[in-house]
Parts: sequence; structure tokens; C-alpha cells
Amino acid sequence: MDQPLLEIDHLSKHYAVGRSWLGRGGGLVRAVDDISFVIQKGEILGLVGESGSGKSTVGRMLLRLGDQPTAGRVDFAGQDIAPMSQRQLRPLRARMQLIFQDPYSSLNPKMTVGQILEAPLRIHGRGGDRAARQRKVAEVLDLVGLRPGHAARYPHEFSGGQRQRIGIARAIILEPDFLVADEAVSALDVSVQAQVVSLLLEIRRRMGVTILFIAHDLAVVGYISDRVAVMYLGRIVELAPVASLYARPRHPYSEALFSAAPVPDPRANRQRILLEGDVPSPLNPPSGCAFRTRCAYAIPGCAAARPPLAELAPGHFAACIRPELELRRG
Amino acid sequence: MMRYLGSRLLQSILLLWIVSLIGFFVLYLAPGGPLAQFALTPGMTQEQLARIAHQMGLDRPLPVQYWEWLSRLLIGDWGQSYRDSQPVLAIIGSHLFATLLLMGASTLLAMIIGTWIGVLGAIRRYSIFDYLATIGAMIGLSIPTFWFGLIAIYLFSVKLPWFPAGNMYTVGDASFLDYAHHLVLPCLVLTLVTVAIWSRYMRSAMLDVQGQDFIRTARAKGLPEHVVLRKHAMRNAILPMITVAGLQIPTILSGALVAETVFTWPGMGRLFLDSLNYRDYPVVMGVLMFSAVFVLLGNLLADVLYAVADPRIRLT
Amino acid sequence: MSEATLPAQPIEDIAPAARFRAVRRFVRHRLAMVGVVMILVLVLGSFLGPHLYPFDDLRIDMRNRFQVPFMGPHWLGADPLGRDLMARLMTAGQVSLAVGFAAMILSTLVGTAIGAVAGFYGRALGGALMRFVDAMLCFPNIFLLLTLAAFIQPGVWTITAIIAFTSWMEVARVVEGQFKTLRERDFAIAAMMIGSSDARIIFAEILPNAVAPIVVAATLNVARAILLESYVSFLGYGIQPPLPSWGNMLNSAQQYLTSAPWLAIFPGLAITAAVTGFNFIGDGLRDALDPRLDA
Amino acid sequence: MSIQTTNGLARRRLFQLGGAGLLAATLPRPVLAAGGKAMKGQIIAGLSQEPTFFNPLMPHIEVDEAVYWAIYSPLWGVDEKGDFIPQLATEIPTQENGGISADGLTWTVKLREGVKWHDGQPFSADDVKYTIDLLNNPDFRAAKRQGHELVTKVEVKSPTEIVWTMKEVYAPYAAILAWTFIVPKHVVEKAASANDSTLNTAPVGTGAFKWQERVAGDHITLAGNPDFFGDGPHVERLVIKYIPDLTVMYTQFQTGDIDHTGLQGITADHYEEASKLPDRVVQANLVATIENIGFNLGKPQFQDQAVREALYYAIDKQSLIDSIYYGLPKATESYLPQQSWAFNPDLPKQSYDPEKAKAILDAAGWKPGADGIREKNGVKLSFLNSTTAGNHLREQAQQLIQQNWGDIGVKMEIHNLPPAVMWGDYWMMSKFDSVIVGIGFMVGPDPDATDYFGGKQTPAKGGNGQNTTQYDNPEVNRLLAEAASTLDRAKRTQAYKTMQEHTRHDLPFLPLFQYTLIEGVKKGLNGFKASINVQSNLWNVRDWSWS
Amino acid sequence: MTQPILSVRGLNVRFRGRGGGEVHVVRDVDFELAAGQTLALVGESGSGKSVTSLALMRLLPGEPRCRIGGRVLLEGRDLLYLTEAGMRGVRGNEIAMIFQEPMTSLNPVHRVGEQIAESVRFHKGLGRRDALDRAVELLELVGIPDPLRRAQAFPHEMSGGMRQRVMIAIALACDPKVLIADEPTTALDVTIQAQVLELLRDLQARTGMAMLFITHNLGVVAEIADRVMVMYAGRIVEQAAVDPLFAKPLMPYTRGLLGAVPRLDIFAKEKPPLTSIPGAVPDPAHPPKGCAFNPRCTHRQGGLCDQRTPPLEAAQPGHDVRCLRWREAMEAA
Repeated sequence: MDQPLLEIDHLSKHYAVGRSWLGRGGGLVRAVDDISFVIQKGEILGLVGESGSGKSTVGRMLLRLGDQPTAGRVDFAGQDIAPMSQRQLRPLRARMQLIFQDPYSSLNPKMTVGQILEAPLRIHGRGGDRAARQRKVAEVLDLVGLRPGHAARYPHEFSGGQRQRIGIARAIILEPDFLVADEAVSALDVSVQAQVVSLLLEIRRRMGVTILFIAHDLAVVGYISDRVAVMYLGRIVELAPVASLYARPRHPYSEALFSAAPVPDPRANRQRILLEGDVPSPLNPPSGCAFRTRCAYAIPGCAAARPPLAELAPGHFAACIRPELELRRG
Repeated sequence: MMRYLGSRLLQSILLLWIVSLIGFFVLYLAPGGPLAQFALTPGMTQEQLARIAHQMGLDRPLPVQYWEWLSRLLIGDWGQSYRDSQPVLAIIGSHLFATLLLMGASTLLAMIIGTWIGVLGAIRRYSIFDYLATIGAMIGLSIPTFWFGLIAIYLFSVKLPWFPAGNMYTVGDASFLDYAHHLVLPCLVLTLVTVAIWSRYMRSAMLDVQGQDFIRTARAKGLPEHVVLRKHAMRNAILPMITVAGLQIPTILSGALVAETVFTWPGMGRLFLDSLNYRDYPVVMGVLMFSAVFVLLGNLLADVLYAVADPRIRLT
Repeated sequence: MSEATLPAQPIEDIAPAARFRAVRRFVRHRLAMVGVVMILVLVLGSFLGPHLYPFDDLRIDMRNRFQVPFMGPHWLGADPLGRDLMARLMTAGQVSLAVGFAAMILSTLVGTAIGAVAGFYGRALGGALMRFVDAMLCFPNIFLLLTLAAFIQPGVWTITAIIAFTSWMEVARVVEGQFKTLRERDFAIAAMMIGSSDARIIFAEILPNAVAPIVVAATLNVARAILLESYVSFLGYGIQPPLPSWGNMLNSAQQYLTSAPWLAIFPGLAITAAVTGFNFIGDGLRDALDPRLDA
Repeated sequence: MSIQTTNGLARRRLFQLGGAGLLAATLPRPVLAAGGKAMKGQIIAGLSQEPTFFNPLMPHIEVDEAVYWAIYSPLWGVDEKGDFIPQLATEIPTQENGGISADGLTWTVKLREGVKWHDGQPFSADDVKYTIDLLNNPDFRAAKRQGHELVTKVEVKSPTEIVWTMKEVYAPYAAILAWTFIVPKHVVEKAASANDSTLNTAPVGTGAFKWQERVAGDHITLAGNPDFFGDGPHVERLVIKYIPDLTVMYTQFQTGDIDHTGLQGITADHYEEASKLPDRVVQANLVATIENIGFNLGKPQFQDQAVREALYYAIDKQSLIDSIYYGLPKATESYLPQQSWAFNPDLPKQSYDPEKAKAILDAAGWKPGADGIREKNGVKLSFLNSTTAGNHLREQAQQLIQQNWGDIGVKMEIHNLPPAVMWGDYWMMSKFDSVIVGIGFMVGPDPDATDYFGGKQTPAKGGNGQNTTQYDNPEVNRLLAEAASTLDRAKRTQAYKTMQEHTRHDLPFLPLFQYTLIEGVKKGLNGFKASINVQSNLWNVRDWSWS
Repeated sequence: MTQPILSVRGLNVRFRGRGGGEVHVVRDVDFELAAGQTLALVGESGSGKSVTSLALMRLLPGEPRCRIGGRVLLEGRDLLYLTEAGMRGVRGNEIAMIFQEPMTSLNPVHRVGEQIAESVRFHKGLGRRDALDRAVELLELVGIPDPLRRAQAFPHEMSGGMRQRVMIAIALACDPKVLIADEPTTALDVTIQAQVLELLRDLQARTGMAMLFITHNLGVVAEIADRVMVMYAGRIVEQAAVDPLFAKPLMPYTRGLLGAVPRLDIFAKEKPPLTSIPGAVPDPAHPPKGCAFNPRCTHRQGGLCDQRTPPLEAAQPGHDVRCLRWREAMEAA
């Protein structure tokens, strides 16, 4: 278990915005700004943050969807995939997969479920002949809780939860090492959400796959993950095992996040830390600690330099220059 | 804003360059040539024709001719007509007013009528009016304009001599009423198409806006329906129409050409057709380039106006 | 409102296939059906009519020149050479409809190919292609069409090619737009994630999803091609006599507008009917294939 | 247009844009000009093409000549009967009056005194010399040099006398000069290149009308020249209005918007109706253009005279003229208009006789093949026929002829071309099979047609001319040379008549008919005279007047 | 309970489907709402909760596309019988509404001050100047810093949270008696959601308005509601004060929902399994026979639940439930 599958090293992704076609003007959005972490084989790493925190960008960079990262390395099973071209990546595609947020747009409406699931097998020459491939499809459908007969149907004939299962089936049919679930349950109704979360856990149990689970819902992330990373404005501000983080967050932003999350219990303790204002623009982030402008504990020192991610307890990292703070959860 | 304009202008220049390449090579690679018009002059000889060709520079290699033409264009010299040896820009200039008058009048008319039809159609969606307006617009888009023009001439000029069948004014009169009188038929023909397009766009823009959340908000405020329509729906529906207007310029120009040929209107379309007949390359090229400039500037203007009218847009 | 307008949340064994839904919507579209009937009548009339109709479109019969419609042997009257107008309308219909169809196919193929490449690859290649499209769109299309028609040997094939050359851009734009959005859609990303080749993504994944707007654009292109052919022929640059087309029938009728107006009226009506028919069908298809109505 | 008539005028005045000046200009009132000429009213002439180029020596199109006749003057003109009338010259030089030397090589021309250019500069023999020299200047883009090339030495004896010598006797030269307008030296010289002088766009002449303005695409306004040396002009203003559509032109003639329909005039189908219009005078006048079917004799199908003859017999010429052209043009057998002094009226008349045509072909060995098309020695009687696309009546004629010929087993396919393609190499380098065209074969008012029939005049064979049918008959060549090199009208007439017999027999082209131009003028407008000797019937607009 | 301000009786909403058939999306909804009270309406997508709120405001399309039945009594007046003009006097004045998408719910081309003032001008007859002053006051009230300047801003110049505050300002412009909040925080990030909930609570305390709060988030319900209605397939399936509902849910669906939400206080070591509800929400066009929830229900009893439509019964005072087997559930609890 303690063997890294992915090592992310000083990874950054910057976008130019509002620039004219001559390449002048505009600004630079630091969607992801110099992050480093490791994902262990077989673990589920949760990644939480509010919109604009860069969590989805991280997920896509680890899969190398889109362009090369601006800087940094992504070592996937010993290979740096950051600088590779899409063509070079093609063989590796069998080993890493993505589960999408929107169960409606992630399945090609013009293809049957069978065709959708067979495609990866055909492309990578797996699964033998047609009959064997269809057996494999049936098998996977069964694994995700659908009937083999569903292979002949089109995606629009399924409900959102069922489609998400099909998406998961496509992701796992090649038995990949690494899955990114990008807000995979956010669009689902609560009752269905639990089904999918359970399914993912089940798959991990059976296949030993490594998962990066991206979500904005702390509760769901906490439920599914082994470790959780909290992102704010393109940076990881805290990274810790679930138990440790949920018992005692060490970064004021995590504390605020926990306190803001509504708890479905009317008798719960409701002392909350209300953050003021909005997340600053990633075009022009504050100096030093990006969170200092909204932080209740900010001191002048926070503006000076960007705090590094420091190990404050075993395996518990936080990027805050005030490790002495006694922060509460919820 | 200035940077946006600058960048758009640069882009337009690039486009114009491609336009000039397409136009030039289409013209000059095609068979036939400007000499043919002189070939039938009594007493014309081959030798003489060759000499004329040489003096007009037609015997030089095509890229040389293109370069020559382009480099003059860059300093504002659009060349000279083969036909009347006047500067091309001056010729276009002298035909521009007629075309602008026709286009302007019909566009204005079409916008007023089309907006009205479109808005009404959207408000009373699926009503008889909407249905008739839809069918009417489809037929309007389908009628060959030149034929419609011919029929209009037959009916309103020949059978019932209400309107003149051609020209822009009576020589020696040229009063406002005289212009207006001549304008009626060509304007009618050109407006037919434009109204159809405009009302269809307006209707769908209005329908789009009516499904927007902020309309529901306006209703939830308890505002009277006419305020919701005018202040909230129409204001937002008309915005994209500015762009539509910009994009319609080539269509309207094409329509103007048709109307001008049918009604012998002394505008750019007529000039273009005559120049084509005479193989007056510089003028044909000039009109093509000019209309491209017109189209590009129109689009640019539409975009700028749109940005001015829509607070969401910042030109950068 | 989302709940109010889209109450359906399909569950197993209930939702009918979207394809059939689109077909049903199309069949229920009254205008589209009117269009289909109009086109059927025109196509059958043009291609079968001559076999059933007693007059030949080319036979000159000076005794019956300028015969007024419904007043003699020729149903719709006769032209200055005494040729039967109805027979000529039918032959002309073959030409005009064939040119319209052929130009549509050509322009749709070219437009789709260019639009697909530009939309899928974007950046330098796509940008360059789209600048070319933009440049072509700077010309009012009749200007460009006439320029070409005036210089090129007129004939059925050349006119078809010229019309196609001046009307593929809109298809290209539509397809480029589609590809640009569809390329970013999750299913296309998923296709890339499973290691599909570009060709597979373009043809197997994206193109089938872009078919609806292409079909709509293509239908409207037939209408436009027929209009353009008629206009070019009307100006004398198009299909040349003795081969009749609706446009060149109008061309020769123009001169007799006052003395024999029927020579201009009938071909004009034929063009209007054909174009209206295709526009109706296009409109119906647009409504029927609207993805917002599937869900 | 009904509201534009009399009672509308008062109403319109209220809305007058141009103010008093324009209004005043509109009202017809006699003006007694400085020169003592009584000029009254204006003439609006409609043309279906637009005159755009006003340097008469440079390449231009036919319609431009309408303006030249009003603005410029030649040394002498030619009237409707073909007689020369002195203009800038005081008399026509002939051998009889000593203007031309006995050997026919030296010409002496006396010029009118006191003639002024429109800009007030005096006209003199220098202008004439300048004009002839300019035509021969290799850097000048002259429209044509035919005849002028033979002039070797031009001498100005005095401001009113000029003398030149010719390399050889060339009879048509007087006629050519009747179409050669003299240009002002002082204006053209000012330009850096004679090709770019202001004459091109703002002409200065000695004619009866002065340049006033051109509204491109719409009309040209010319003002009466009070200092004109001749009689006239009788109107204050001549407006030449461009109306590209013949139907519209006719409508405007009907409603009185235009006083004269020029150039392509009124279409044949309107002739009857137009002749009945009140207060309008409509004339159908023959013009010099001969409609004919030309064969490319370089093609194997047409080398056999029997074929050409049979094709001629197979044409139903009279129904073609009667039905398509409303019986207005005149059937002809010659290339010359019947008004020409060299016209031969005694040529055998063609008759429509398809049986005879078949018999001729049978006799000559052209037998119908499997597909019904006649052939001989592997050559099929199947060919293309071309003309400029867009001429409706001719297209109808073409289709009628196609059917006529089809009836005798000859397949003709129609292959029409845009003018710019047709008159390019296709025509000049004899690339066609057959054509149907209307050609004015005369050189100006002279019946010389060497250009079209001279054996050395075929461009495809390196010749310099328009003999694109590649006709080469030694006897015809001899007659043409003979007729051009004598100034004796009687000898010339004889030679040309014989020559017409040859072309009628050889049939390098099938003469169909001589064109008619239907022109209308408003009643009360006097002076209109149709003439085959000029290219525009505005040639004598100086004499036109309102009664 | 005090006299209710809003009282809904037997509300039914039917849409005419494309095929001509009717879709019954809201069925026999009854509830009452008192001043100062917050009633939460909970349900998953497609349960009919938004349609219910729009029906109260009569913002649904008119007949024949949509038919509304029942009574909606605002202080005794039946809103469904008001003329359109009369209803306009109620909307935005006595009942106000805020929506889920603060991005699209504001008109992009008008300044926010103007959009707030518009309502005041229409309902209170204020002049332009006064209305704008009132708008600034309202912006201040909803906690927007620098309200004078912000009144001049366009919606796109504001963040999502700010926009939702503007929406709230618009809603409060005329001091409504009832505020309907339709998923007002769903589109917002959690930290912003907390701010907005805080604001709503605060405003309610100050004005004493009644609030109908529509959401699918049980956490939010727990935070803000006094009473809760759970909606499933167009029907109210359970209704109770917030504490008993969370403590002792009687309807299997409610139980399922509560069990399906992971809780923050779950530690990694001993994660209890999430109780998920199998299947999906039914299509309102084809509701299952009997209890709408029966195909997904773990407690269903064949031959009973798929035959009879259960009535809404009072299990305890103030706690209604729509289940044929609620007694067994009571005993189990």
C-alpha cells in the first residue's frame, strides 16, 4: 500500500486570459500553482475545494487531458507523463481513466451502451474476439449493477444514476491502475449518490484500483477517502489522513470549510465561522498566503511569503505559518 | 477598447488579404478577358489587340500583376477602370450612394416591420398570427427576389402605372418625393427578404429570452406584463440582433445587387454586373474588395455597438 | 423552470428511442409535411411527368407560339417557339432540382470536411481554415457566384460546382461550431481517455452527433442552391438554352413580361414552390432534431 | 408614373431639393445664346448600355460613339445615304477637286476657319496632324490604325490646310476618316501619356454639345454649344440616360420619361404596340449588321461546299424572321446592307427546301449513319454552334435552326459562351465549329470587307484581321485588293458585286438577314434620321429640334 | 400555532404533455405557513417542489398547458381566484421569491439598483429617485459593502454570493409577508451558502416574514427550518417539525434520504455503510401504482403497497406521514 503510484512534483498550470490574438495584454490565471503530493497505490485520495480552487484542473493534469502542464512533473508508475504528447500517451490510456461529473454528457448519445463499453477493448486490442468482448461487457455491466441486456440500449434510456454506472463501467473495463472521479456524484440525487459512492468503494475493494476522488462536498469526500487534500486558489493548503483532518483541521481554511458545511442534524452545534467576502480572483491572488484576506487568524506575517506545506502531525500536512492554532471542526 | 479595435482591424486586414487573393486569382485565371470587348471593333487586328494587352499590362505573369495591384492598393490606389479609365474608388464612390440609399431604406423598414412581427409572434406563440407570420417569412425567404421584382414591375408599373420601373430619379427632378417614388418597388423587393430573416431571428431571440430566469424574476416582482416585455424581454432580445444585423450585411448586399439589376438602380450591384460584362477587372476587384471591407467594417461596427449596448461585454 | 418544463426523468423500459421521437416530431410538423408533399409533387412531376405528358419540351411548333394558358392544346401555354410550357417546366425541374441536390451534396461534403478538421484541431490549422471561410463569407455570395459564373463555361456541372463553391461556408461554420463544442463534451474526452485515434473520435464519436445540424443546413442549402441557380441563369450566366432550367426560362421570359406574362409566372411559381418546400422541410427538421427536445 | 404628369409638378416643387437652380434648369424656355442660336428644351435619350469612355481614338465600345457624335467632329461625316458631308474640312478631297493627287497618294485638306474647341482654344490644322500622328504613335493605345498606317508624312501648310502622303492608294480611307474624330492637341499633350489624358473622362471637342457631367450608372448631361460651327444645336441640353433593361426603357418611353430610345431600342415584340402609342413616332430601320451563321472552314465538316449549301436550304429563314423577329428584319443574301452603294441586289434568293437539302447531301455522299446523323468518310455532320450567351432572340433562332437541321440529319449542338470568352481566342483563333453572329462587315461607311474575307486575314494562320472562318478564295482576294486600290467608285462597285456573288456561292457564312433597329422618338422632336453608316443614330443630334 | 399567513389546500398541478396526455406533477398538497416560521420543502429532482412554489406565485404557464387546482389562501384571499392584475399586486409585494440561479435570475442589462428599485416603484408608487435610495438601503440591509456604488453595478460584475444577496434585496423590497426561497444556495459554494443562510435567518428575525424554503439538501434543512415537508413524486410524504423528523423519520423514503447522506462526524476507521435507496425517482408521466415509493422501498409489502395509494395520516400531533405501514415504523423506532 505504501508504494506511490503517482508522484506529483511542483506541478503548475497557468492560463493566459483576455489576451489578444497577437499575444499581448491579458493576465495569467494560476489555476494550479506549484503543488506536490503523492498518491499511493490502492488508496483513495480525496481532493476538496470550492469552485475555482483548481481541483478539477489537477485531476485532468494527472490524466494529461489537454495540454502539457506549465511546469512540474507527473510521475505515473515511474514515467513522467507531463511532457508527453497525446500520441505518446495513447498506450498509457488503458491504465488511467476518468469518471465524469455529468452523467448526461459523458456518454455518446449516438452509441449503444455495448458499443461504448466495447470501444476501449477494441482500441487496445483487449478482450479477444467479438464474442469475448461482449462477454467482458456483460461482466462489467454486472459488476456495476446493470443487466447485460442493457448493452443494446442507448444512454438516454437510462436514469442519471444508471448512466453514472455506465460511465464507471467504461472506466474500469480495461482494469486501469488509476481512476479520477471528478465530482462523480455531485450531479446525482442524494439517494442515488450513496449508491455510486458504495459502488466505487466496492470496485476499489475488488480491483485494488487507485482513485483520486474530487468533490466539493466534505462529507462525501470524508466518507470515501483514505486521505484528503484541501485546495484553495490553486494550492493545496492541507493534506492529511481523513481521521486526522476531520478530527482536527490544521489550516484555518479547512476549519472554515468544515464549519460552513451544513450538518443534517438540527441539534448539532451551530457555532460557525463565517468567512467574509468571496474567493479572490485567481488572476490577482493575494501575496503570501492566498487565504489571508479572509482568514480570521491572519497576522502581518501571512503576507510575507507563501507558507510551505509542513508536516504538523504524522502524515498531516498544512500550509500555515501558525501551527499553534487550536482549530475546531464544525 | 482601442486594443480590441486595433486587433480586430489587423484581423480584418488579414482577411482582406485572403479576400484579395481569392478574388484576384478567380478573376484572372478565368478564361476570357477584357480585350474581347474590343475584338469586334471594325478593323481590329490581332497585332493591335496584342499591343493593347501589352499597354494594359495584361501580358505580364499573374503574380507580378497581383503584386503590382496589391502594392498600389496599399497606397490607396485601387487602379483604373479599363472601361472608362477613372479611378476605381471614384467609380465605386459614385455608385455607393444609390446602394446605400436602397439598403438603408429597406433595412430600416425591415427592422421595424420584422421586429414587430417577430415580437408579436413570440408573445403569441402558436397563434394564428404566429403561424401566418412563420409561413409568410418562409415564403418570403423562398421567393426568388428577381422574379418578385419582375412581377412587381408587371403589376405596379405596367398594368397599374403607379410606380416607375427603374432608375433612381427622374432626370431634372430629383426631389425627395421623386426619389421616394422610385424607391418604392426596389425597396419592397429587398425588404421582403430582409423582413423575413429579421422577423425569424427576432422571434427566436424573443422566445429564448422569454425562457430566461430573469424574466421569471421580473414576473415574480409583480411587474405588469408590458414592462416585463419591453424592459426585460425586448431589451435583451434586441441585443443579439445587433450582431445579426452585422452578419446580414452580405445577404443584404446580395439582395441589393438583385434588386438593382431588376430595377436598373444605378448602384454598386449594377456597376458590378456591368463591369463583369466588360471584364473590367479593376472595377470588379474593386467592388469585391469594397464589399468585403464594407462587410468587415459592418461586422466590426456591430460588435462594437453590441459591446456598448450590452454591459456584459468588455472589449479587450 | 427546469422541473416544470422537463418533468421527465426516464426510468427503465419507458423512454422510446430518440431517433423515433425525432421522426415522430418531424411527421407531426405540419409545415414540414406540406414541404415534403410539395417536393414530392415537384420531383415526381419533373421526373415522371414527361413520360405521361403528351408534349415534348424541345419540339418547336410555330403555329402555337405564345399560346395563352388553358386556351389551347398546351395546358400552361406555349413559349415564343410554340414549345409546350408545361413540358419545359418539367424538364427544367429535372435540371434545377438536380443542380440543387448536387450542389447541396458537394457543398455539404466540402463544408463538413473543412468544418470538421477546423473544429477538431482548432489552433493554427483550424484558425487558418476558418480565416479562409471568413474571407469567403466577406463576399456577398451572389457577387462571388456571378464572378465565377461570368468567367466559366456555363453548363450543368460547372454551375453546380460554382454554386457549391460559394455555399459550403455556412456548413463549414456550423460543423466547426459543432465540433468545437462536441470536442469539449465529456463523451469526446472519454473517447480520448480510452486512447481513441483522432480519426475515430472525428468519425465515430463526434460526427454522428453533428449530423442533425448538418442535415438541416444541407436541406436549406438545396433551397438556396435552387435559388442561386435560378438567379444566375436568369442573368444569363447559368444553364444555357436549349436545356431549360427554371431560371433560364425566366431569363427568356423577361422580355415578354408584358405581352406573355405567363412565361414568367409559372417558372417563378415553380422555383418558389421548390424553395419553399425545402425551407419548410429544413425548418421541420430543425425543430424535430433539436437536441433540447430529447433529454 | 402617372403622378409625374403635369399636375404633379406643382406639388413636387414644394419638395424640390436642388433649389431654384435645378428648377429653373428644368423648365423649357428658349435661350438665345451668344452665337445667336435658338436653343430650346432638352432631349433625353435612353441607351441600354452605358457610355463610359470618351476618348474617341482609344479602344471603346459601340455605345460610346453616341456621345462622340455629339461632342467631337471628324473632318467630314457621312449621311444616311452614304454621302460625305464636310465638317471640320470645308470640302471632301477627291481627285476631281484636286484634293487627292492624280496618283491617289497625296491628300490636301482645307479646314474651316474660326472653329473653336469647347474650352475656347482655336482649332487648327495642328490638331488634325496631331490626331493622325497620335494614331500612328506605337505608344498610344489606338483603337485601330487601319488606313492611318498608310499615311507617311503629314504637313501643316497653314492653320487651315494640311497635306499628307500615303504609301499606297487606299480607297476606304476617306470613309475611315469620316469616323475619325479630331482631338484637341493642347488637351491631350498636357497629359504625361496620351493614354491618360483628361479626354478619357471629360471630353473636349468641337461638336454641337459640350461635356457637362456624368452621373455614373445613370446618365450623362451635355450642354448645347452656342459656338458650334454648323447649324444647330437646337436644344439646350442633351441627356443620355442609361437604362440597362429594355423593358424598363420601353416603359419609360411610354410614359415620356425619355424622348428617344437608342441603341438596342424597342424590342420587336413591342413594335406593334409601340407604333400605336399616341404622340410617339416609332420607326423600324435597317442597320448595317448582318445576322449570319459562320462556319469554321478549317473543320472537316464544313470543307464541302455542298454541305454549306444544303444547310442553307434547310433553314426556314422566313419563319425565323417572321415569328422570332416579328417579320421586322430583312432577309438578305449578302454581307452588305442593302443601303450600301456596293450592295448586289441580284444574288440568288435562298428558299426553304429541306428535300433539296437532303438531295444535295445524298448526292455529295453524306449518308445518314446508324444514329440518323449524316456522315462521309468518317466525318459526322455533327458540330457545335456558338454565340454570346444571353441574346434571347438569337437563342430562339438557334433552337429553330437546330431543329431545321436535325430534320435533314445534321446534328447541331448549342454551345454558347460569355462574350469575353466568345470573342477571345475562341473566335479570333478559329476554335469554334460554327457561330451565329451579327456582324457589320463594312469599314465605317465603306463596303471594303478585306478584314473578313481576305485570305491573308486569318489570325489562326498568322494573319491580321477577322477572317475567322478561314475563307480563302483567290478570286475574292484579287477583287478585294483591286477594289481597295482604286478611287473609281464604278470600278469598285463592280468588283464588290462580283465578290458578293462569290460569297453567295461559296457560303463561308450563311447570310440570314439584315437587322432592324426599332427606335422611337417623341412626336415633335424633329431631325431623327436612321443611318447605316454610323454606329449610333444620335449621329446627327446636332440637327434635332423640338417643334 | 398562530394564525397561518399562507394556507394551501389540495394543490394540484397538471401539465399537458407533448403527446396530449396529462402529467400530474403536484398532487393534493396541503400545508400552512405562519408568520416568522420557516417551512422547508425537501425533495429530490423531479419531486415537484419547484412546481409547487411556482404554482403559489402563479408563475406557471397558463391553461391549457398547465392546470392548477386547489386553493392558495394568503390571509384568507384565494390567490388562484385573483385577476392577473390583482395577482401582480401580490407578487413581489406580499409574496416574494428568490431562485436557485443568481447568475441568470438577474437581468444582465440593467443595473442592480434599478432592478431593485423597479419593484418598489411599481408596488409602492415611489419616484425614481426615492426608489433608488430605497434600493441602496436594501443593498445595505443584505450586507453588501459600499451599497451606493454597488447599486450602479451590473449583475455580471458581482460574484454569485453577491448576486444572491441582490436577489434577496429585490425580494425584500416591499417587506413581503411570505418569502419563497427556491433552492437559493444550491449553486453556491459552501462558505457562501453559509453566509446566505445566515443572512436569511437574520432577515427573517428582523422582519418576521414567513419563509417557504425549498431545497434538496437535508443539511440546509436542519440549519434553517422550523418545520419540514418531504415531497416525493408530487406528493407530501411526510411533514413534521424539524426535530422529530430528523430524530424519528417515519416514512421509509425520509429514512433512506437521511441515511444516504454521509456525515462529517463519521471517522474513517468506522464508517457505517451508507443506506442507499435503490432505483431512481419515477417519471411523473408514468407513476407506479399504489404508493409512489413502493418500487424502491425496502419495507414494501407486496399486494398492499403496490395496490393502495396511502393517505397522509397524522402519526403524532404535527407529524403527518404518507405510508401504509407507518405504525410498524413507529414501533421499530
